[in-house]
Amino acid sequence: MTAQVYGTAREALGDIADGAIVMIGGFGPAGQPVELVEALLEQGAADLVVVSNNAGNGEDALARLIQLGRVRKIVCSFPRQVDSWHFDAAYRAGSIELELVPQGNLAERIRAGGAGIGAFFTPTGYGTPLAEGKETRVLDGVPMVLETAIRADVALVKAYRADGAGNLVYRRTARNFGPVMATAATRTVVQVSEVLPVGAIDPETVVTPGIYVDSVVRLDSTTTLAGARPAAGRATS
Amino acid sequence: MTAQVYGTAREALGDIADGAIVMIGGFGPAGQPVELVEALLEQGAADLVVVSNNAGNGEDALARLIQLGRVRKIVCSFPRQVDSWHFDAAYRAGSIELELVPQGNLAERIRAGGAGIGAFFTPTGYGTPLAEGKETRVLDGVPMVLETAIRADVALVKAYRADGAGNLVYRRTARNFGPVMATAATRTVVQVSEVLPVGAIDPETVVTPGIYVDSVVRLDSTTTLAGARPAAGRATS
Amino acid sequence: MTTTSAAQRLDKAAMAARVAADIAPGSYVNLGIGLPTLVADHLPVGSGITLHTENGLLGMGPSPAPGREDPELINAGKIPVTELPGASYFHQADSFAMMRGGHIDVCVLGAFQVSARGDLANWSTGSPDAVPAVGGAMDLAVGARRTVVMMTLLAKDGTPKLVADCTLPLTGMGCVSRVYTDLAVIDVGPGGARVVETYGVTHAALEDLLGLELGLTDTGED
Amino acid sequence: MTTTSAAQRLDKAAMAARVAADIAPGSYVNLGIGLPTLVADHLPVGSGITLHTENGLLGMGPSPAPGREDPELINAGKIPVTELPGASYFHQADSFAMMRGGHIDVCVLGAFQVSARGDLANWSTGSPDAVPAVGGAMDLAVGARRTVVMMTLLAKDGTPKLVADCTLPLTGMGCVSRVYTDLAVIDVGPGGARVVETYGVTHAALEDLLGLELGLTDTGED
Repeated sequence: MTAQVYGTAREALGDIADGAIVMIGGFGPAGQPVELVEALLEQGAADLVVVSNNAGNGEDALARLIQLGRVRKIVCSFPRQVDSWHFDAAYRAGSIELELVPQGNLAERIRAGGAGIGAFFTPTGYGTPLAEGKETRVLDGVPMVLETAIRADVALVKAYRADGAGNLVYRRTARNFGPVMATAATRTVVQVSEVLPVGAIDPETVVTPGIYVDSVVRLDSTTTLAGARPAAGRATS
Repeated sequence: MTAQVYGTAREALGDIADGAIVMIGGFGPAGQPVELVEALLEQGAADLVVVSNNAGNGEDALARLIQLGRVRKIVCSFPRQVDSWHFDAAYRAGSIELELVPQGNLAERIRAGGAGIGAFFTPTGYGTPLAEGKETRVLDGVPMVLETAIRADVALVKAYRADGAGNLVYRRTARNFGPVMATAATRTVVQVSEVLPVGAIDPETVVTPGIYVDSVVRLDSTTTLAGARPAAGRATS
Repeated sequence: MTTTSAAQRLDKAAMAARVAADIAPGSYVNLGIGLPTLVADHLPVGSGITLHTENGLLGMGPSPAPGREDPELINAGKIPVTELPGASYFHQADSFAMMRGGHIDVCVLGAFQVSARGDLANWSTGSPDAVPAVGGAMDLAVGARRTVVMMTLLAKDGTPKLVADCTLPLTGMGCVSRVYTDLAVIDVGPGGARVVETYGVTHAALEDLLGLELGLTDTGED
Repeated sequence: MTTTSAAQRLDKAAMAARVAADIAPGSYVNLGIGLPTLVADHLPVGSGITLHTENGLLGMGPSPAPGREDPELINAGKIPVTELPGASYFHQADSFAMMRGGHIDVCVLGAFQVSARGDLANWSTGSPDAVPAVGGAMDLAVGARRTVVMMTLLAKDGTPKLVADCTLPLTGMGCVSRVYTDLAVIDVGPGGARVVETYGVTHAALEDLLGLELGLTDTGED
């Protein structure tokens, strides 16, 4: 159904049930939907399964969710960072389950979830501890591992601009996990720095078509650097 | 290696060996690399395996390749058209092998070929004659069929604009199979209506990164309608 | 548990309007080649319904004015169309991911046969000397959240197209949930065929015509 | 069938220059986090070498001038970078498809251990109380057309990092083809370890140091 534009991150987030699977975009600081995760912290859902490349930094909202014991499991490629002390503590205490996934397999499993592909054979991880117990097969001479699709109840994504139809463009390397996560969740909530009228994004340059977007919120804090080049719409010649 | 720009379709095509697997972009008239297929007709390679959504129209170059018996096998979703008489005749005579593939499976198998995915489980085709003899599995409650990746020796693609780094943008529904085929071939040859300087295509709007492109030729005949909206670069606000 | 019954068999336009009436505002919809394309003319203005065409466009508009056709802007039937504000273009793998991943709310397809269980046959006449072609039929059949069929209830030779078991090669198994025809709207699925509405025929006459026992649907609405 | 031998052990910059010298003009290259990032400084101007960073950019440029950092333009090590003319951005699934599909010509990685067969261990120290993290390491190891390693030949505690069999958890099996170190360049693979060049050590001393029998490579070039 058509995307709705909301006035606050909390309203855009809506209700998240206890036990929900929540995808959170971002790679390092780029593309983190900071305010949406803060809204989730405020909203109160617990027993969550989080799918995210990282596992929180310092005292940010994801780190706090973990500290508060509201994340039962995290599906993640790089949880360990210099300032991931809340995750580290929970992991060492055995109070959080970690499914460690190579970054490309994580992205491809999410894409599969959004694309209706149930599972796929990939060479990544073959012969390593992260493929232990998984089905393997040699295809065209290459040994591969079977990896299954990941879907979520909600995806939290940061994009650069939306139009009124929910079409999204991203900015530079902040694009990262947003476009695949947006496809793989029952409900996709997006924070942007600008909402344009329907038709204001060139149809050739749309990265995430509006069909994947349910809720949009414009946040000043999402605004990128002053003077930064726009993500789409620059003359090409 | 970096893309090369050539002066003629024949030069861009280069050598194609007998027995080569050749992907040809296009869906109906949109996105057909007409002059590149004509160059293939002229070049002379035989015993070809062609991967293409359609199987030639009227007396076009693909139809002629089939008529001349130079296509051993075609991997195709919709070979039968009102004017596909050369394919029809070859098929009825048993002189061409047809692997009929649902269109979405064809696209996904080509994507898998380009993405290093060996095979994947898809619901499309399950329980139908086109899945006969294929491995099946129920995943998350959905019965699925295992489909394998398709790769090619050469992909022939029509795009709209290239820059000197081989980055491509397409135009409207002519985009269709080009972007996935470009990723799945050892050598990708592209005809465009315009070659721009390196950097003239906004990095946010590139559809096919130059890494996938080997040879480019600019052809006047590829030019789209006068006055048509450019594929990228229109101001978004 | 009652069915409405119009006095008259529906013509194509009335069938298309009946299909359109079941599509919720704001839906993303794919209309198959042939009869289903007529549904576009009956979608209410301002309903916010967005059309997908699997060759790579979301936000498809009607045919262009004569002389304004663009050979690079066509639908899955290779007919020139237009783009509406808010449209987006994507490649074939992304387009079929959109379909297969369950993102299209409703897909309306034509059919040669539909079974009471919801099996669909719409890609092959089964004729041994026919040149086969499938296109996107199998992807469309299983991909949408809800797949419905729009067809005449009887073939030109008078044989029923709603059947106990499809005799033609299948497009998809158990994928159809509702069939819109000139004589009736009928739900199909694991519970068998159940009549929603009839047009110019009684429930009993419909059963005779099809040689099928038909239930009544619980509700005529989604 | 001869190896060159410099008088001196190479420093980091010389190692990076040596790696760079083997990268053909026009190549697409991914440089791993840590030591391999130094290679960028030694790629000749005008060589047409394009850098890929797996977080979604092809055509990565050097670090920006102070004050010009953009938190949304970073490399896989989360360090601010720049974009060069001809760059393109893409999402994670497309970026790893580019890597996994064999489109990157050369990937240069750091390592804890490399085996003579070309197995790689570079993501886990195997310490039971360590918090694990893998990132893109496993994808990079197996995806590129040619994966090479840049590392010191000995660990800080003096133990060799080129080994008969990796004892640390693997990143990929048989994926490395050449190892660039401070003391030698060594080819690895199904044929075992073969010396290409040594720096300040003799072939025999190298064998002693590693406790491995080392062959000579057929050719020192790609």
